[in-house]
Amino acid sequence: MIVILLKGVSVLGFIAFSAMFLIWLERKVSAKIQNRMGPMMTGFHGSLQPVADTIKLLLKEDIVPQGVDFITWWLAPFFVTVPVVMAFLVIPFSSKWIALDLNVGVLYICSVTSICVLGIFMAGWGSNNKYSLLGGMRSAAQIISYEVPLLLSVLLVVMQSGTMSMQGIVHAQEHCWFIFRPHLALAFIIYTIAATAECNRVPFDIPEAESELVAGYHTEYSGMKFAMFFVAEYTNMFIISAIATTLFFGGWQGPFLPGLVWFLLKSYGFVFFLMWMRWTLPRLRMDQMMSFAWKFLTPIALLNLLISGWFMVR
Amino acid sequence: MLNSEVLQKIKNKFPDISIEETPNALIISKSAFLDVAHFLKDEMTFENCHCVTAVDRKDKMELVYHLYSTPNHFMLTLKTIVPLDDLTVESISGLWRSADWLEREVFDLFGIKFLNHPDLRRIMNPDNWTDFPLRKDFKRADFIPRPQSQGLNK
Amino acid sequence: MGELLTVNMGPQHPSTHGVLYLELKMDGEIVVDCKPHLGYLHRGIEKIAENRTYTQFIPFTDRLDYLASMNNNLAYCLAVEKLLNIAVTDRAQYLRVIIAELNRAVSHLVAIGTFAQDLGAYATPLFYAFRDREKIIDLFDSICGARLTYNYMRIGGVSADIPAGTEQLIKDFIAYERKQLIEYNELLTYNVIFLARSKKIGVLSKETALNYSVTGPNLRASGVKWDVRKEEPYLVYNKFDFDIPVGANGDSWDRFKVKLDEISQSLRIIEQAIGAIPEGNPVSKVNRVFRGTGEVYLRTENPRGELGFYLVAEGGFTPYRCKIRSPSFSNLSVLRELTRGLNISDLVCVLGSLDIVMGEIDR
Amino acid sequence: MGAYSIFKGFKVTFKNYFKKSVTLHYPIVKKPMTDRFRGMVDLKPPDCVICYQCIKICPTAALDLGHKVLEDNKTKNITKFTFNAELCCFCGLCEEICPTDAIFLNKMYEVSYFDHKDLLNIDLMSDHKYKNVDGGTS
Repeated sequence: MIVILLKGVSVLGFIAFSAMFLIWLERKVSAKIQNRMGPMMTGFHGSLQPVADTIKLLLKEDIVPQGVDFITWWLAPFFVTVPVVMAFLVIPFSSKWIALDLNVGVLYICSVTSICVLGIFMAGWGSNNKYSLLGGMRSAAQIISYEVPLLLSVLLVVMQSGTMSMQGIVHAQEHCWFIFRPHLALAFIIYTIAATAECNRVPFDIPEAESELVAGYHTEYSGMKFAMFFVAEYTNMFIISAIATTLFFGGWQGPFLPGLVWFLLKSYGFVFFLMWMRWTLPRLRMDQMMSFAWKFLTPIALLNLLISGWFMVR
Repeated sequence: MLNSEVLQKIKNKFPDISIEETPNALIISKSAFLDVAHFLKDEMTFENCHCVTAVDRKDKMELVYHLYSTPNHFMLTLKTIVPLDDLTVESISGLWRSADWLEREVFDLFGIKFLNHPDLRRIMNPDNWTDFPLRKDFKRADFIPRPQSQGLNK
Repeated sequence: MGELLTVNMGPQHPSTHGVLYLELKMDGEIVVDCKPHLGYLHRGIEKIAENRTYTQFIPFTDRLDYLASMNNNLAYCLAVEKLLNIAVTDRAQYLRVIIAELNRAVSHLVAIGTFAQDLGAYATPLFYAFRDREKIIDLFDSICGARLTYNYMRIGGVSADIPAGTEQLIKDFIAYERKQLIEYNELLTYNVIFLARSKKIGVLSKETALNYSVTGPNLRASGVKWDVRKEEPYLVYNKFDFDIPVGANGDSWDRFKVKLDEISQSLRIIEQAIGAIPEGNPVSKVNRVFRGTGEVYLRTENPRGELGFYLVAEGGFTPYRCKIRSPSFSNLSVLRELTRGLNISDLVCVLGSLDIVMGEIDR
Repeated sequence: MGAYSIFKGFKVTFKNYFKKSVTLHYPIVKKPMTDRFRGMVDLKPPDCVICYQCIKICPTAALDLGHKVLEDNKTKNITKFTFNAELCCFCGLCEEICPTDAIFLNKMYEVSYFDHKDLLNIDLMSDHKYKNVDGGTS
C-alpha cells in the first residue's frame, strides 16, 4: 500500500517537476533560437520562472465566464490532465522503475491518451465562445484522424518486438534500436508527425492557433484551470517523447550511465526536437492537415505495415 | 496630357454641359457628373479612382475626385459643386469600386449623401452620431480646434 | 447551408493588425461574408491639420502609418513644398531618399515578420525581422532622436544632418541585411508549409486591384509594374537604378515575396545614394512661417502604397483642407472581395499579406 | 523537395541557436541613449529669454509659460513654466526652435509614474522636476 502511495506521489512530483522544467526549457530554447535572452530575473537564468508562474496562476481568481455550460466547462481540464497522468503508469524509466508493467502496455497508453480529446472538446463546447467551439471541433477532427497513423506505426513496433509490454519492447531492442531498422525508421517519422499532431504542437497547433482562434479551446480558462491545460500540454509532450524513446530509441538502454539517466536524456532530446520544430515551422491549415493525415500519412503507414509484415512472416 | 485636352474631349462628347476650367481642375456640374465619369472611365482610360474627398467652402461643398490614367501618366482632378441645400450627388462606386469606401468617408465626415451607393453607412464615426466633423461649422463642447496654452492668452 | 455563425473578429484579436473589427459570417469554418468595421483609431487627423500650422502638423503625420513615419513626413513635406514652391538642397534630397528607403525596409521587415506570425510560424521570423529592424531603428535614433515617431523631415529640408559615421553604419547594414535576406528565404519563402498556406490564397486579379485602387506592393504582386518612384519620380529617384519587383499571380505569397524583393531593391537604392551624396546643408530651420494659396495633390510611394496628400490653402497659416489618401484604406477595402469563400485561416493569411496599418486607415 | 525546404528552415533556426543574444538584460544592463535622443522636456531656467517661441510651436499645447515684467519695465521674470507630459508628443519642435537652447529634451526615457497626475503639471523651473534623476536630466 505504502509502496503504491509512494509511487503515486513520486509520479505526481515528477509530472510537476517535468512540466515546470519543460516550460522553462521551452522559453529558453525559443529565446535562444530567436536571439533573445528569455527569462533571466527569477533564479539562475530564470530557472525559477515556472515556479513564479505557478504561484501567480494559483493565486489568480477563478473566473467563470457568463453562459458557460458549467459542468462540462468545469470538468474539461481534468479530462485533459488525468489521462496524461495515467499514462505514466506504464512508462519504463529504467529496468526497475516502472509503476506497473502491463502486458498490454502499448494498448493501454494509446487508449488512455486518446481520452484527452474528450476534455479538449468539452472545453471548446462548454466555453460558450465561438473561437473555443471552433478550436474544440478542430481538435476533435485532428486528434481522431492522427490517431490512425499513430496506432499503425506503433503497431509495427509491436509486430517487430512481438510483445505489448513496454519493458518487453525495450528488451527487444537490446541489440539494435528500432530506429536503425529502415521500416521502423519510417514508422518513427510517421509516429513523430502524428504525435506532434496529437499534442497540438506546431505545425499542427490548429486547435489553439493563436493568430486565428485567439487561444482556441482554452480561451475562456484562467488561473488554475488554465494551468492544468498548460501542464497537460507539456506533460503530454513528455509522454510522447517517452513513448518514442521506449519504442524507437531503445528505452533506458545505453552504456555507462544508469538507465534512468539514459531514458531522460533521450526523452528530453526528443522534447528539444519538438520545441525546435515549434519555433521553426509555420502552421498548416485545417483541410491541408486533414488531407495530409488521410491521403498521405495513413496510406504510407498502412503500406509500411503491409510490406514489413509480409517480410516478417515470410 | 493636359487638363485642356481632357476638357476638349469631354466637350466633344457632351457639347451641352457647362464645364469650368481652373488651373488644376475641371469643375463639372453635378447633374452631368455621372455621365462624364462613365465617359472618362470607359473611353479615356481613367481606370483608377485615386481619391474622393470634399472641401467645405462654407457657402457650398466641393467634391474633389482624383482620377488617374495609367497609360497617359495623368492625374485628373475633377470637381463638382454641391450646394448646401441639396447635399446629394450620384455615387460613382459602380464605376470604381475604390470610391465605395472613399464616398462613405466623405458621407461620414461631411454629410454629403451619395445616391445609389451600395452601402452608405458611417465608416469611422459611430452610426448613431449626428455631427459631421470635417465641416467648418462643426462645434462641440468638448472639441477644441486648436489647444492653446494659457500663457499665450495673457 | 445551415445557420450562419457570426464571429466578431476584433477589435481585440491577435492578428487583425491593430483595432480592426471584422464581422464574419461563417458557415462552419468557411467565411461567407467579411465586413470590416473601421474607426476604432479615428483621431480626426484631417481636422487637426486644419488647425495646425504647416510645421506643427509634421509630428501628426508620424501617427498615420506608424511603421513608416519617415515616408509620411516626406510625403507631407513634399506636398507642402510643392504647394508653397520651396526649394530643397541636393543633400537634403539625397538624405531623404536614403532615410525613406531605410524606412521602407523597416516597414517591410515588420510586414514580413507579422505575416509569418499570422501563418503560425511562432514568433521566430518576427523576432528575426525585428532584430534586423532594430539596427535601422538605432540608426534613426542617432539621426533624429526617436525610435518610432521620427518627425525628421522639415518643410524645405530635414531637421538635422546625419551624424558622422552614419554612412559607414548604413553600408554595414546593407551588407548584413543582404545575408539576412537569404536566411529569410531559407526559413520562410520556400518552406513547403509556407507555400501551401499562402500560394493561391486570396488571389487579387489585376483588374480588381486597379478597380479598388490598390497600390504599392499589393498592386505589384498582381502583376502591374507600377511604382511612383519609377513612373513619376520625385526627389532624386530618377538618378538611381533599381527594379520593380512584380508578382505573377497576385496571391498572398506574391505579396509577401514582392515585399521581400523590395527590401533588396531599397538596399540597392541606398547603396547608390550613399555613394553619390553631395555636400551641402540639408537642414531647414523650423522657425519659418509658411503661408500660401492654391491646392496640390501629391502622392509618394509609401511602403504600403501610394500616400496622397491633398492640400488646399487659402492664405492662412494653416491648410484649409488636408485630405490624406492613405494606401491601407484602399487596400483594406478589397478584403471583402478577396476573402469570400475562404477558410478562416486563409482570411488571417490574406489580411496579413495585405499588410494594413490601422493608424492610416482610421486617421 | 518539400522535406528539404523544411530541413533548411531547421538549419536556419539551429544556426541562430548559437548566436549571441541581441537583447539586453534590461533593468540591469541599460543601453545608453543617443546624443539626439528625445526624452522628457527639460529647461535650463537661466537661459530662457521668455520669447514664447516654444509655446507657439508646440502642436499639442503641452507647455505653458507665464511671466511678469518687473518694476523697471525691462527684466522679465518667469512666473510659471509647466510641462504636461500627457499631452506631449515628443516631437522636439520646442528644442529646435529655442533661440538660446534653454528648453531641450533630456535623455530620460523611463517615464512611468504611479500617479498620472504627476505627469500633468511638471514644473520646469524646479530642480527636482523628475523623480527619476538617474535617467539623466542633462
